[in-house]
Amino acid sequence: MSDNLFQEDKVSVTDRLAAEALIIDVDGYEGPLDVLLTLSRTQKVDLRKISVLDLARQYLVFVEKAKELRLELAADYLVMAAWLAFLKSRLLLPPDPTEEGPSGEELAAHLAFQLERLQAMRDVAARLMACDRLGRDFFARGQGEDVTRIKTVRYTATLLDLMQGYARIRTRDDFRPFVMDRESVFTMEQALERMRGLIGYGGRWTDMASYLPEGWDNDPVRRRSATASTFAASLELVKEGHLEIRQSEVFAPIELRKVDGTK
Amino acid sequence: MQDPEEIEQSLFEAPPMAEQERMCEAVLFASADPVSVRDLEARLPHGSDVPQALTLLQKRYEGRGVRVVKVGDTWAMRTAPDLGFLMQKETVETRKLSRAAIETLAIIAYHQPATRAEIEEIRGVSVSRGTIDQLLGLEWIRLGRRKMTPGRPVTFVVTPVFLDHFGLETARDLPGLKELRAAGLLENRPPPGEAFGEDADDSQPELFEED
Amino acid sequence: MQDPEEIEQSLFEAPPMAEQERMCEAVLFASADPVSVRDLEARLPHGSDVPQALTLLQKRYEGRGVRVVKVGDTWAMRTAPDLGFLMQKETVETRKLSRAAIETLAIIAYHQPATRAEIEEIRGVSVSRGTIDQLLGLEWIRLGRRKMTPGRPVTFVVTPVFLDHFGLETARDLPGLKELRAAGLLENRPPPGEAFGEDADDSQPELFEED
Repeated sequence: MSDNLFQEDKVSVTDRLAAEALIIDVDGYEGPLDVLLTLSRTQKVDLRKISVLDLARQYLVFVEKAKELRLELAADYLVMAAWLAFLKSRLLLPPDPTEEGPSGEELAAHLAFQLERLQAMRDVAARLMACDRLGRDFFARGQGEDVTRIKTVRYTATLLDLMQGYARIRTRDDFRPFVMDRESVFTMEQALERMRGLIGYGGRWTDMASYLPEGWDNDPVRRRSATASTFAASLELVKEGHLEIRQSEVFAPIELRKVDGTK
Repeated sequence: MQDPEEIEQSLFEAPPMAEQERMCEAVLFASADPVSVRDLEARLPHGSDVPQALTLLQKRYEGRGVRVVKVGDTWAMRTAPDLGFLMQKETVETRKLSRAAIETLAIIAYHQPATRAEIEEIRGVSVSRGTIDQLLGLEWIRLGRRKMTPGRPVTFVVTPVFLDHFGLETARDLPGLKELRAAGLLENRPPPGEAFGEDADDSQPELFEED
Repeated sequence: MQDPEEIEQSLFEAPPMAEQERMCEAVLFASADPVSVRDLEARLPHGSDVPQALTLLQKRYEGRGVRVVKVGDTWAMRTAPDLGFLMQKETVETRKLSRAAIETLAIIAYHQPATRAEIEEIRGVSVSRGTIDQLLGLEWIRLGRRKMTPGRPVTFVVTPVFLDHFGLETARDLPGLKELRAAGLLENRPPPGEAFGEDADDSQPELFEED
């Protein structure tokens, strides 16, 4: 690896081997944290005493190797790689007192905590699944009671039925062909057409707001759209030499005037 | 009973009689059908004396709320006949609620108080009288306050019985559509860029957000 | 225990304790699902002391092939776990849960009430479609109270069906819970330097709330 970008890391053969072993089955991992946890096992120490710096290095080797092998890595693997590279630099460089934010040690400690917690949850999950379980290790009464005296029908439904039922109704309408809802959009073409018709009467400086179409000024959404398109249409008319436009100061009303003696 | 000495001596000794008895007890309890002696012998460790274990077990349950009875060539456990009256509630048949009823119930739960017209508008079909009656009968919904709109229509709300059945503390704990979608509970996804039922009205304004 | 003399004197006397005990026995025996104390009280004659009857009954079944167990607020009869090997015929093949589903279940059980964001934070991946769905379908989890944090996210908690399935009396009996808590691994520790929005304040006190 002469073109190794990470020259400062003397990447060990074991790291390479570990990374390659991991890469063979990228799909088998449930995300970057899972990969980190697996990598951390190669350090063979208590998770609380793990070297996060080593771990970051191992992970970066993993990502780099995966790229070399042109394996598809999900975006979150790359995000984690970027973050670990950042963490690594924080851990290696002396702390900069002017720099804001948590120290490298704090970040490393949190990562170690996350790994330890994930491992702990996996351990208890396994213990939970190994519990004596109904229908496997212990059993409920197997026989239906033979006394049939009163037969009442009890209707039942689960929460899942309820939520799925609701979702079903509320998403039924979502499958119409895709169209933009345009009722609240006043297009520039519409504005231009309207302005051309009105501009003949604009001999004096007039607030642009007065050119807005009727019924488009009370709803904020419609007002925005109409204002934007009317402004754009005005600029177009200025370019064509039909209009003059001015604004006395920032946020002041924009005023329009017809250009006399149209060419 | 076998001589304990003898049991000790055999290579695969049968468990003690008390243990055999509790084995029979567990099998009889868990089996869906009465169990034959031969079947018990096949399940229990080799060398077990099933008839004797059953006799002891039967004796142990004498006068209890449960009895060990012989049914033809098979054995079973039954509740004592004199306590049958306690079991009256036991014989309930459960049936799934119809789709119409579930949807109606869901709309009431999510939109309460909801009028019949509102339910019909959301479902897109009319709500049959029987559906409402069934939900009222189950005590999952009840009448709420009348709406202060023309005609003052009655409204429906869900009941504590409903919350209890569905394991909810309040109807507000039901996930909204966004959450349902996020949890993967929606069977379908809307086309990209398309607004979703509930959020349809606020997606456009977000494009031109007021500040 | 009530004095028998006293019982004799009252107008609608409750049956003797031994009789109450066998009544509880019969009802628990007949019912495959756990039965609540309230339900037992509704079935037994007025004036019965169900909790005491259950305690006596539980003692009576100690060491037998069948046990009387407490599941949350309910009671049930179950075969002794050490005899599971006899019951191959009764074993129901349950669909294998995926690793994601098992871990999600464990996180909900140990961190409950747990939001989706918390599950994702701990596992480091998003909760896949169908996982929550599957656990809800098994009725091992249900919706808890919404969190009093921005966005008021829905939460998940485990159910009595979960407790019954795993043979736990309460969620406090989860294996390894104490060790995890002592090691600080159930804390919601914010990433350093980040204002912890979602759940810094109230997650611990809510853990394993009594209902």
